[in-house]
Amino acid sequence: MAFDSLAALLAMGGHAPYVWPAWGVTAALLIGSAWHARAERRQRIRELKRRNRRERSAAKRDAPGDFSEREADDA
Amino acid sequence: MRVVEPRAGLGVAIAATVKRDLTLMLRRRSEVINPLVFFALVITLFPLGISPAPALLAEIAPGLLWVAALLATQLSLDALFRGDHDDGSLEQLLLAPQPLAALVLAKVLVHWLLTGLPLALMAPLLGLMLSLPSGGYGVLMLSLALGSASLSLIGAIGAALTVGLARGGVLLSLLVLPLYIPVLIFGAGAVQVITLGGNAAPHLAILGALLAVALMLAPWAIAAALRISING
Amino acid sequence: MRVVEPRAGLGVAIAATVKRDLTLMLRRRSEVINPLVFFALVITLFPLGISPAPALLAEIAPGLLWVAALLATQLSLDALFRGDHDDGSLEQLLLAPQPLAALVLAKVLVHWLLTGLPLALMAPLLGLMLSLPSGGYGVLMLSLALGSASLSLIGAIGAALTVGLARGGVLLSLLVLPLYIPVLIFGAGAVQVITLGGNAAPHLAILGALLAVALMLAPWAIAAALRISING
Amino acid sequence: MTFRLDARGLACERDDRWLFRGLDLSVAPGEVLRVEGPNGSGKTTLLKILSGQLSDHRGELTWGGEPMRRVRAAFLTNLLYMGHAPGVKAALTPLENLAWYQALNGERGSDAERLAALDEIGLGGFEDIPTAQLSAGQQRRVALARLVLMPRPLWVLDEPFTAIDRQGVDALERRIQAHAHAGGGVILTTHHALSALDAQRSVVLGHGETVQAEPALGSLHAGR
Amino acid sequence: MTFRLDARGLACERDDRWLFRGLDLSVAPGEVLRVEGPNGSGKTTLLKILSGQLSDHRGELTWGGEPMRRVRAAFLTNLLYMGHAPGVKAALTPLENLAWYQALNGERGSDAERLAALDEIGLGGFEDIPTAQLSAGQQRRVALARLVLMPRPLWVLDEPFTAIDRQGVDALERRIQAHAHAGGGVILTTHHALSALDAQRSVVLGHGETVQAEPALGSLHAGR
Amino acid sequence: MWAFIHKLGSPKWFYAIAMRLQPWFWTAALVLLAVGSVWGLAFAPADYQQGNSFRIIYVHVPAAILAQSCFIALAAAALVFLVWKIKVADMAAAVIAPFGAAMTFVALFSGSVWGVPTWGTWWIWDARLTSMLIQLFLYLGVIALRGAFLSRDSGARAASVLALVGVVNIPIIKYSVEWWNTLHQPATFTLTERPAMPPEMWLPLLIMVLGFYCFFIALTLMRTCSEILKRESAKRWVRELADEAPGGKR
Ligand code: HEM
Ligand SMILES: Nc1ncnc2c1ncn2[C@@H]1O[C@H](COP(=O)(O)OP(=O)(O)OP(=O)(O)O)[C@@H](O)[C@H]1O
Ligand SMILES: Nc1ncnc2c1ncn2[C@@H]1O[C@H](COP(=O)(O)OP(=O)(O)OP(=O)(O)O)[C@@H](O)[C@H]1O
Ligand SMILES: [Mg+2]
Ligand SMILES: [Mg+2]
Repeated sequence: MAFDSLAALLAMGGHAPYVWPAWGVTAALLIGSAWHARAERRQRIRELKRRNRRERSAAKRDAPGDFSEREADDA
Repeated sequence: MRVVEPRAGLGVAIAATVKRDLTLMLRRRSEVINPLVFFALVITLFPLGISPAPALLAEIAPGLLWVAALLATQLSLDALFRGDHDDGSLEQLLLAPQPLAALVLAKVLVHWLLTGLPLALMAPLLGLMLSLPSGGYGVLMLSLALGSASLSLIGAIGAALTVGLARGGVLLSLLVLPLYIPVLIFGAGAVQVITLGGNAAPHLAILGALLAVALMLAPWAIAAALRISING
Repeated sequence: MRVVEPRAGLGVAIAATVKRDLTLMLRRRSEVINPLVFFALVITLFPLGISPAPALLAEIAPGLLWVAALLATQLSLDALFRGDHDDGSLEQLLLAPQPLAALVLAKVLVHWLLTGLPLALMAPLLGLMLSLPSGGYGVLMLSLALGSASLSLIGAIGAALTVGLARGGVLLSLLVLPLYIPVLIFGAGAVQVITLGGNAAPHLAILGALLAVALMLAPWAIAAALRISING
Repeated sequence: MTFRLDARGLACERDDRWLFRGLDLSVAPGEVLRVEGPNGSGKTTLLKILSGQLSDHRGELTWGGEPMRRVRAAFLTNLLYMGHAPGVKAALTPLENLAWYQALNGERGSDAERLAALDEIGLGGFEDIPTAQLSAGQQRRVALARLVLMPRPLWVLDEPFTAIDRQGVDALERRIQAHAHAGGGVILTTHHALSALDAQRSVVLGHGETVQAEPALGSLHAGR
Repeated sequence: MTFRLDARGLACERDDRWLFRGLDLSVAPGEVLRVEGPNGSGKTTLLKILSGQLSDHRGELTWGGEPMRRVRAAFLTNLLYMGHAPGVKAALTPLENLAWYQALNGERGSDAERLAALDEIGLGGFEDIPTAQLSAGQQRRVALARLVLMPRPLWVLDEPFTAIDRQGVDALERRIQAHAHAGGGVILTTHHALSALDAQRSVVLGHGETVQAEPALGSLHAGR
Repeated sequence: MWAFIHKLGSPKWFYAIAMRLQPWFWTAALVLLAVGSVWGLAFAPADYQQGNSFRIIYVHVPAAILAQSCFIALAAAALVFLVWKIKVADMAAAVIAPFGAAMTFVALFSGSVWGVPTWGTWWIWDARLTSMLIQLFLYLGVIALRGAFLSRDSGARAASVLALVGVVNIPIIKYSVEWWNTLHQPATFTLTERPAMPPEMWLPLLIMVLGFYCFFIALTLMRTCSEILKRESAKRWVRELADEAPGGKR
């Protein structure tokens, strides 16, 4: 440990106004992008589920059968 | 079918025009940041072309910042009416039963909100990079905010005059830059005075007066210019 | 009806394209003068915004001249393919049986002939106004002539990429200005070195090398960019 | 009060050649006036003059008997003009485009209203797609939706059938017919052979100096 | 050697909707193929794919039996494409416009030749006026003059009759017919009812997923 | 090898592999960043000259290195997309560009904050700083160009061309900027001349750099998968997958 106390750590030997903003912005951007990626993924899944539900009910209404015949070329 | 009487609705028309232009600009978010990036880029070019020495840069910083902001505003103006002209909606704007000057003012307002104001807010950062002496930052922002409104108004006249021409871009600069000179002199002057320790209030007052004049006269000039451009 | 065999005729096609673009530009003579006037106006703005002191101006003159010339070239580039795109002749150019890169090179050549070259020829006059030390004038012209050819080539890539977009103007600057920086540094450097009594030959040699690289790579990039723009 | 657009002694010159000269015409409620003539005969020019967009012409225009210059605002409130360019913003959706047009007219309107208009013009389901991504004919339909949405007595339509498919043309003809029956007035140009639209009057513009007028089914109003 | 354009299994998707799928078609000498369908059904898209301008599609194109990618230059030498935009420079005169088109093809041509073509397309006397000052229909005629001037076997025409007056339409139909009789091939779209043009085959594009093909007068070549 | 690349190019395969790899990278990133941060902030000794402001190095240098790597990755993805038309490469490019821009920004920001205690100024026109700034502009250009097209396919290809042109230019820019700076005056400050660091200073730095890389890879994999879900939403495998996927219930 290079510091005696938590207070000393926070003070950074007088360089707190430089060290903490630099670390803070970095952390904020990293955490922000990770959080955004997670939210984006959930959003995608949610959209897909909603779409599946919608097309199933539409298919039920129109004619029996599965959704989508547009799987022409998977993979 | 009976004749329709002119109805008031000017407020609705202005609000809708503001909303439409905001939507259009924000839908392509890049449209909004582009002038800002251009501003930053031009400011970057100067140290590269001139010299990276901080003392020299500090001396010429107010002028460089103002010239760059002016060019950024001016370039973004070319698009103000061009899109509307090309797809025929300018024709429809002119055929609207509302006073054209008011509608046009709404368009200019949106332009300033999304160009001049952000430029003013961003200028301190670039001032920092040019080692602008501290103390000048507030005046820099204020002068740019006031000045860029005049620039938008004056520039819109030029944009209106050149909208019918295939390649307005450079011609527009030509028409408009001379009119920008008073704004430039008092705007850059204000920043210079304050960094030298003087009082910038008179300069700012003149900038305000220029804006008031522009606000009164420019909308009519813009409307007239549009009528002329469409006529050809 | 029999199938037509591809015929040579590349020379004819290039010559005709050069002739067509020259005619188009010269028919609107203002198109040719506009970049020049923009150049002059920007150079005039600096003394107004910065300071009229000759010693200061002389020091920053090479950088200012080069930055202004660069901006003038760049602004005129937006129109390079836009007209052709809007009226559908770009589509036809792409469907021509000749290699697109060659036709495109012809268009860039015309652009340089009517923008870069005149700018280089006019620069000494403005240098005079900025009290550029004598001795720098030859190198100023030479560096601008060489450099602006690279600028036209690099800028054309950006112009081709943005031609399908409604408001290319400012986006084009964002794409292209960062790529201009090497040319700016060596161009302005050449003039600066010579005014400080040094030898500008290495700088000019590098400008030449940059031009050679641009000549080799840019036409393909431009052609590819056009294909993409037309596609969407 | 009903409307009435009159033109007296209209003349317009291009390249030292008269497109038309001494042209008199009028449009009153219930009338459909078709401007005919081969390419380059001056139809677009005439429509622009009649809608007050061009001023380099001779002759007099009146609206409800009063000179156009004095009643311009009133005239514009009653006019719906559609030119060669559809006046539709490519980056906005059809709904947004229509909202702006209504607002220009001082109305707020409602999305339901606009949706109904789009449905009627055959764009149901496309109301939320940026117009740039619609086909040539669909883009023009967005502009045509104004005919449904905005109640203006006088329509001036320059080639309204451009790029519209066959059913669309029929529907549009019927719409124009209905507008006239309801007491509206229409001036239009088109190179299409019209089927559903009967009883229209015509002005025929010729090449060069001559201006002939021939009644199609109505009475002769335009001539030298 | 004669030409032959084949497309096999063409499919194109827009906004998660198939414009067409599994489309097979071919054009050989003497054939006129008309692409039909309502607004937004994908006619322009199909024409751009067939002329090699769009690449975001499935399926295979061949020219004279060889894959398009390999014989692109040869194909372009044989193609004359006219899109929605006429491709005419407004600041140049009709003569200058045509001269450039010939040169793009590697030919020098002569003014006499170009004048004759303009005369034939109904623009005699306008050859020296900047195209910007011509009417909508006249501007399109400048582009159409290429049909007369440049001997290319395969024509791809997207709404060639737009803005053209009635005589013009007739003349153009006859020209297309003659081209086919002389052994050329034509692919075209139009919403006009054609009179002079007989024996054409059709591809009908429908809304959404279905692709039907119906023979108009010739034999059935296109279909799923 | 070839076959493998092509398989990887198919969205379905890429998705499967990426989703399998992803948790490992996230874990590695989390551990490395946590260890590196604590070590760097609290345990590494202070610099004898700069004192504790030196601790900025542990975010500054990883961000600077990653910012440059991202551009190379971006250009590589662009090349793969343009030449082999592999869509997954473009989806990766679309998510790499914003992250690269963010890292460039972090490097610039932490560097200029660091400059105040060490150099007494926020910014100087030093060669390395300047070329970093220009790199930020190049990133912004690629992002803006992609966004400016209405059609996704055209935007993708245009951005790819620009990324390639940019990567050709980056060495030229670096070289010219260095030339330019030495031309006028000797650099007042240098980044490179510093006494050799003791291991307890550079070890946490190494850990942080690795942590940043793992984070970058994990993020790119995850966001590319989301992009696949968006662009391939019509495919059956995507829909079946959505039915099975946990979460997103709201
Ligand atoms: C805005 C300002 C700054 C920018 C843009 C910047 C940029 C960079 C870049 C691009 C690197 C190279 C990373 C690599 O590829 O190895 C770097 C490394 C480094 N920077 Fe900075 N820097 C800035 C300010 C500073 C300051 C103020 C200091 C401290 C005095 C500093 C210290 C270092 C150190 C120690 C390294 C690693 C050693 C090396 O690779 O040379 N930087 N910086
Ligand atoms: N650039 C584009 N981006 C996305 N979708 C597009 C684009 N252009 C066209 N579309 C879509 O493709 C469909 C077909 O368009 P296309 O222009 O091929 O139709 P068309 O048959 O030529 O119609 P028209 O008769 O109106 O000319 C349209 O419904 C439109 O929604
Ligand atoms: N801007 C202009 N400047 C000079 N002359 C023009 C201009 N626009 C049109 N003209 C001339 O006016 C004549 C009439 O043009 P106009 O556009 O009115 O024809 P039109 O009847 O609408 O033809 P079309 O059926 O082709 O649309 C044309 O022959 C043209 O030469
Ligand atoms: Mg017309
Ligand atoms: Mg079409």
